[in-house]
Amino acid sequence: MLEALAFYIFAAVTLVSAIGVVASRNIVRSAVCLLGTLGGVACLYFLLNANLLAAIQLIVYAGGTLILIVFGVMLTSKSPWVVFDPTRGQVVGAVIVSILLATGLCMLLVGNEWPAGTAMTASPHVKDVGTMLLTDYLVPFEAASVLLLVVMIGAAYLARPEK
Amino acid sequence: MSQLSLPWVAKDPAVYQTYRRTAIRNLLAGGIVHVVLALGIFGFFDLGSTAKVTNLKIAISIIGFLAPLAVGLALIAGGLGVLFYKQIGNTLKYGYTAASVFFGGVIGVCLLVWLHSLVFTLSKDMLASPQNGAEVVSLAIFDASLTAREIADYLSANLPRLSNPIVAYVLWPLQFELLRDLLAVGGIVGFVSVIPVFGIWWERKIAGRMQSRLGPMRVGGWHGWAQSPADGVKLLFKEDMIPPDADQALFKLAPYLTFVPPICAMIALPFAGAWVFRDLDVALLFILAMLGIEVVGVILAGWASNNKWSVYGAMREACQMVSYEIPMGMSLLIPVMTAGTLQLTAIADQQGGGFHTWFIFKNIWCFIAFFSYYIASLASCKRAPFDLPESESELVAGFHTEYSGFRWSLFFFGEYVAMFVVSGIAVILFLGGWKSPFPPGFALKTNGTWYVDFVVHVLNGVLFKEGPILFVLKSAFLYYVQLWIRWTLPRIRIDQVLYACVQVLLPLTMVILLGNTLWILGIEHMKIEWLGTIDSLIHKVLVLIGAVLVIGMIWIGYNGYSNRRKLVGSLVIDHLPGS
Amino acid sequence: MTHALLAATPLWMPSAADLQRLGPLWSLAGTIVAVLFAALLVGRNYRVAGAIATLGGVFTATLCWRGITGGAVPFAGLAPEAAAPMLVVDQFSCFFIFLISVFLVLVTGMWFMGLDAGVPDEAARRRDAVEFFVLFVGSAFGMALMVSTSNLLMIILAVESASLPSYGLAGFRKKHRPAAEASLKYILFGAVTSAISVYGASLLYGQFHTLDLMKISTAIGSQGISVLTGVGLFAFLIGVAFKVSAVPFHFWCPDVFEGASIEITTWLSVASKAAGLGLMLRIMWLLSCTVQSADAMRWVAHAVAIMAAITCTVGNFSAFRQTNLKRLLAFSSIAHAGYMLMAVSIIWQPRESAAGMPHPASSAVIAYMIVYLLMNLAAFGVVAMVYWSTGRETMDAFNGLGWRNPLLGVVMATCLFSLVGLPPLGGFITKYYLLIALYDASLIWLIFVAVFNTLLSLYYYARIAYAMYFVQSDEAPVRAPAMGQFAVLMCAAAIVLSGTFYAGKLKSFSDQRSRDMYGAMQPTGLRVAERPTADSMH
Amino acid sequence: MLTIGLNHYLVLSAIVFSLGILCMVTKRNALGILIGVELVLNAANVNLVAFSRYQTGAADGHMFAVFVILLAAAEAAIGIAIFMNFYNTLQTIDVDRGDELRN
Repeated sequence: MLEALAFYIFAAVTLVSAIGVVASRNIVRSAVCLLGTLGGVACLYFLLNANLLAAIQLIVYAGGTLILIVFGVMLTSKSPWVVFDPTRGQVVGAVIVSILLATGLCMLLVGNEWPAGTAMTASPHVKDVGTMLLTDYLVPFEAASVLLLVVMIGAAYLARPEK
Repeated sequence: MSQLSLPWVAKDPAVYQTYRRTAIRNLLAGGIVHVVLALGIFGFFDLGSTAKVTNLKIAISIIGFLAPLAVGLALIAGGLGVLFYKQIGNTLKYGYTAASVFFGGVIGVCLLVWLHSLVFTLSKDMLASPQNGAEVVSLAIFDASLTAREIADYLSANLPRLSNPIVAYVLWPLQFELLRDLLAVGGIVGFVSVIPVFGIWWERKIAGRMQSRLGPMRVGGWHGWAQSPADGVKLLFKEDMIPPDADQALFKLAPYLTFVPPICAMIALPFAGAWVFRDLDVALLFILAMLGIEVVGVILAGWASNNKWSVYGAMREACQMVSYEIPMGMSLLIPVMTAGTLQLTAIADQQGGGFHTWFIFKNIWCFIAFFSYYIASLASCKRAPFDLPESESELVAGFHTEYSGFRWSLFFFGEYVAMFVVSGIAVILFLGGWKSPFPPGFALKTNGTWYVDFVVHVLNGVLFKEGPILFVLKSAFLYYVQLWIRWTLPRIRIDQVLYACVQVLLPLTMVILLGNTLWILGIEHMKIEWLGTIDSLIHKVLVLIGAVLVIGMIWIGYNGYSNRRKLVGSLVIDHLPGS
Repeated sequence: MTHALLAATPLWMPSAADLQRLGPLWSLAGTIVAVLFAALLVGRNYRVAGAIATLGGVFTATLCWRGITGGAVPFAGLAPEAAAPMLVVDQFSCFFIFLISVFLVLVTGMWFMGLDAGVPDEAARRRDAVEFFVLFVGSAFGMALMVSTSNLLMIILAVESASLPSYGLAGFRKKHRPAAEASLKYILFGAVTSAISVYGASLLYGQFHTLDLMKISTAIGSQGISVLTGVGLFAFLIGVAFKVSAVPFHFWCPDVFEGASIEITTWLSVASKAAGLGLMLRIMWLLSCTVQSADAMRWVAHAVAIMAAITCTVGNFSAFRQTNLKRLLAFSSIAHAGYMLMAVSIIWQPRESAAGMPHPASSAVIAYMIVYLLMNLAAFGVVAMVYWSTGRETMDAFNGLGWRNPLLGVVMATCLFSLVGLPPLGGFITKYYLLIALYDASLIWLIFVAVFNTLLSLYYYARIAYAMYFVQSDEAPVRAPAMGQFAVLMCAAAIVLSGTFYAGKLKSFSDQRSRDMYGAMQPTGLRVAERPTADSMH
Repeated sequence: MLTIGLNHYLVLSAIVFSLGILCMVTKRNALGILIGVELVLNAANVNLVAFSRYQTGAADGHMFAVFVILLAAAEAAIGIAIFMNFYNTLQTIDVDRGDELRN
C-alpha cells in the first residue's frame, strides 16, 4: 500500500521530468529536468532494495555527470537562451514514432512470459556488493579503471584550449 | 503606493487601551473555557481510570483532553503576557535575566528533545518486552500491534510512576512508524530552521569579538540574540526582485535546489543511536551525494541570473566543489575502511570506549584524514578561505548577486545547514559521534529517587554517556572552528584553490589511503607484530597530542574570557545593554 | 571489525596461470601506464612515448604469438566458479590481439613517418604525443578486450573502452574543422548505439537471468527465441554493428575516416573492424553453440545475412561518387565489413564434422582479416604519402601517380586490385574461401550478392587506377620517405605472396586458429578458475 | 494496481526509453542528444535493478547498473570535451551546422 503510493509518486516524478527533458526547448531546462529524472530513478532504486545503487546514482550521476552536462551547456552556448528547433513536421513524426515505440515495448514487456525466478528479499549489503566487485566482477572493475584513466586523459586533452 | 492601514499605526493611545483590554479579556476567557472543557471531557469519559482502559479513548484523550488543555494553557499564558507586558519588558531589560531566559529556553528545548527520544525508546522497549510474546514485534506502519490496555499494563508493571492511563493513550500512537516519521520530519525541519538562525547570530558575534567589536547588541536585549529572527522577518517582507532578463522558472527554482539537499542529508544523519530518521546502510554515501547535488542549485542560480558576475561565481563554485569532493570522499574512506561499514550508527558505535577509541586517534592516517577532510569540507561548503564563489569584493556576492528577500535567505539556510552536516559527519567518523569522551565506566548510576534519576539522566546525556546533545555540542564546536577560520584567514585566489586541491590535498589523501590500506592489511590481515607495536605506540602518542590540544584549547578559551575587557575595549561596552 | 570482515570473506585471487594467460591485456594496460610515467620522468618527449608504445605493441604481439603457437590451455575464465566467465583467452582471441598489436606498431611507425614528412601541425603533434599514445594504446586495449569476452557486461564495457578513446583520436587535431566534426558525429552515433545496446542487454538479462552468453545460449536452446528475446538481441547487437559499421549504423564511418588524421583512419579501418568482427563471430558462435540453440538462432542469422548483403551493396554504391580517397576507402571498408559479415551469418550452421574441426566461416574471416590488414595498410600508406607530398587527399592528387612515383603507383594498383578480389592476389583467394564457405552453407543468394558487389566495386577501384596511369598530370613527382615506400612495398609483396605461394599456408593458419577456438569452447569444455578456500590464503 | 510488481517498473522504463529516443531524435543540440542517451541508460538501469529484485534475486543486475553509471560518466566526460572542442572550432553546438563532411 505504502509501497504502491511511493512507487506512483516516484514514477510520476521520473516521468514528468523525463517529459520535461524532451519538451523543454531550452537546453539548460532540459538538464535541470534530467536532475528530476535521475532523482526519481534513485528513489525507485531505494524501493527496489538497491540502496547502494541509489546512493551511487545520486553521487555519480546527479552529483557528477549532471554537473558536467550543465557545465557543458553553459560553456558551449553563446547567448544564454539558445534554442535549436527542429521543424514541426519532424517533431510530430518523432512523437508519433516514439508513442508507437512505447506502446509496442510496453505490450511486449507486459505480455512476455518471464521465466519463473526468485525475488530478492533484502537489500544486498554494501559489504556483499564490495565483495562481488572484487571477486566475480574483478575483471570489469579493472578494465573500467583503465578506461577511466584513458578517458580522463583524453577529455583533459580535448577540453584544453589550444594555445 | 497605498497607505498602510495597520492597527498600530497612527492611532489614538485610547484605542490601544481598548485593543489591549479586549485582547486580555478574550485570551483569558478563551483559555479558561478550554481548560474547563478539557477537564469536563476528562471527567465525562473517565479518562483517568486505570480499570477502564480502551483503545476507543485514545482519540478522545488526545483530541478532547490534551489538545484543549494545551490550547487553553497557551491562551492563558498569552493573556497574562499581555496583562503584565510592562513588568516582563522591564525584567528582560536586565542582561542577566534575559540571558537566563535565553539559556533556559535552549536548555529546555534540549531537554524536550531528549525526553522525546526517551519516549521513542520506551515505545520500542514495550514492543520488544517479553509481555508481548517471545518474538520482537516490528514497528508497524498501519496496523497497531499493541492495545492501549497492554501499554497501561506494561507501564504499571515496569514504570509505576508513569502508570496514568493518559500516558498510555499518548504512547499508543507512537508505535506507528508513520507517526514517528512525521514527528521526526517535524523535528528535522525545526532543527534545520533553528541552526541557521542561531548560527548566523553566532557568526556575527564571533566576527565582532575577533575584530574587537561587539557584534549585534540591540535586538532582543541580551547580546542581540534576537537579531537573526528580526533579520528573517525583514527578509520576508523585502521586495522580491527578479531581473527582467533572467530565466524566471530557473531563477525561482535555484534557491530550493540549494536548500533542499542539505535538509535531505539530515534524513540519514544520526544524532544518536536511535535518533536518526532512516538508519541507511549507505548513510555516508547518501549524505555526500546530497552535499554534491547542492552545487546544481548554485550553478543554476548564477546561470539564471543572467549576470556576468553571477556566472563567474557559479563557475568558480562548480569548479571548486566538484574538485574538492574527491579529496573529501577519499579522506572519509579512511575511517570507513577502519570501521568496515558505511552505516554511520555502526561507525559511531565502534568509538564508544571513550576519548582514546575515537577514530581520529586510531592511527596516523586517520589523524591526517581528519584534517584533510576538514579542509576539503570547508571548500565544499564554500567557507573562507575558499569562499571564492561569493567573494564580495570581487564578484559582488557571486552567484546570489541578483537575489533578494526570501530567496536570498534560502541560500544562507542551505549553507549553514550544510556546514552543520559536514561538521556532523566529521564528528561521527572521527570524534566518536554522540559518545562521551569518558569511558563507559564513568557514567553515573541511577538510584531510584526520581529527582536524582533525572539529574543523572541529564548529566549522562550531556557529558558522561551518550546522546544527541553531546553530538550537537561536538558538532557545534567544529562549526565554531569554521567560523574561527573564516574570520582569521584571508581569501585565496582561484588558481591557489585549485592548486591546493589537485596538487596538495589530492596526493596527500591518496598517500594516506594507500597507507591505511597497507596498515590494515599488515596489522589485521597478515598480523605483522612489529607493525602492531608501532601502531599502538603511535596511537598513544596521538591520544596524548589530542589531550594536550583539548587542554590547550580550554586554557586559551579561559584566558580569552578572562581578558575579554582588554580585548574588546572599555569605551562602549559599559553603556550597552547586556554587556 | 575489519578483521572480522576479512575473515568472513577471504580475498579471492586469480591463479598465476590465469594471470599469465592474460599477459597481452596486462601488457597493453601496462603500456598506457608506462607512457604516462615516462612523461612524468622525462617530460613531453614524443620519441620516448612512441618508443614505449612500439615496445608495448611488440611485447604484446610476442605474448600473443606464444599464446597462438604454444597451444596453451585455450580457455581461461577469470572468475570464481559461481559467476559467468568474464574473459575468454583462446587462440582465436590471441590471434586477434596479435593482429591488433602488430597493427598498433605499424601505425605508430606511420605516425613517426608523418612527423618527418612535414604535416602542417607538426609542432602540436610532437607536443601532444603523450596524450595521443595514451588514447591510441587505450583503444587497442579496448579492442583486445572486445575479442576476448563472452559476457554481456564485459562486451559492453569492452566496446566502450574501444570506442571512447577512438572518439578522442578522431578529434585529436585541434582547431581543425573536419576533425572536430568527425569526432562529434562519431561520439553521438556511438553514444546512441551503445545506450540502445545496454537496454537490449537489460532485456536479455531479464529473460535469461544471466549475463553469460554460453548460459543464454543453453536457455535459448531450451525455450526458443521469443519476440522479446529477438528485440533484446537485436538492440544488443546494434552496439557491435556500430563498431563493424554495418549498414543502418554506418553513417559515422565515412565522416570519421575523412575527418580524422590518416593514421587514425588507417587504425580505425582495420583494428576497430577486426575487433568488431571478432566479437560478432564470437557472439554468434556462442549463441548457437548447442544444436537446439543453433536451430533457434537461424532467424537471427538470416537477419545478419540480409544486413551483410545490404552493407556490401550500400558501401559499394556509395563509393561510386566519392572523390576524396579517404572517404572512398571508408565506403570500401564498409563493403568489406559486409563481406565478412556474410561469413558471420553462417556460423550458426551445425558443423558436420566433430568438435575440433575448423569452422569454414571463421577460418574465412581470419584469412580475410589478415589480407585486409595488408591491403588497407598499403593503400592508406600510399594515400598518406601522397598527402604528405601534395597536401591533398582527393582523387586529382593521384592523377598520373604511376609516372610521378612508379613504386607507389604499383603498390596502389596491387592493393586496389586485391581489394576488388582479382585472381593472383590475396584479396582473391580470401574472397574465394569466403564464397566456398557460403556455398557449403548453401546460401547461394548471398554468393550472388557478393559476386555482384565485386563487379560493382571494380568500377570505382579501377577509376583510381585509371587516374594513376591514364590521366595526364604535370605536377611534381611525389616524394615519399624511403621507409614508408619500403613498408608499403613489403605489404604489396605479401599480398601477392598470400595470393599465390602462401595461399595454402594462409588457409592452414586460419584453420588452425578457428579450430582451436571451437574445439575448446564446447559448452561442456568450460574451464573455470578454482576459488581458493579460506585457509589456503594464509 | 496496488501491488507493485515487475511490470510496473518495466512499463516505466519502456516509457523513459521511448522518451530518450524521442529526445535524441528531436534535439539538434549535441548536449540534448547526450541527455537523451542518459535517459535511455537510466531506463536500462531500472530494468536491470527490477529484474534483480523480482526475477533473479542476485545482485548481478546491480553490478551491471553500477558499470553502466560509470560508463555514462566516462561518456559524458569525453563527450563534453569533444563538444567543447567542436564549439571552439566552429562556434556552434548545433549538430546540423557541422556540414563540412558530406557527400
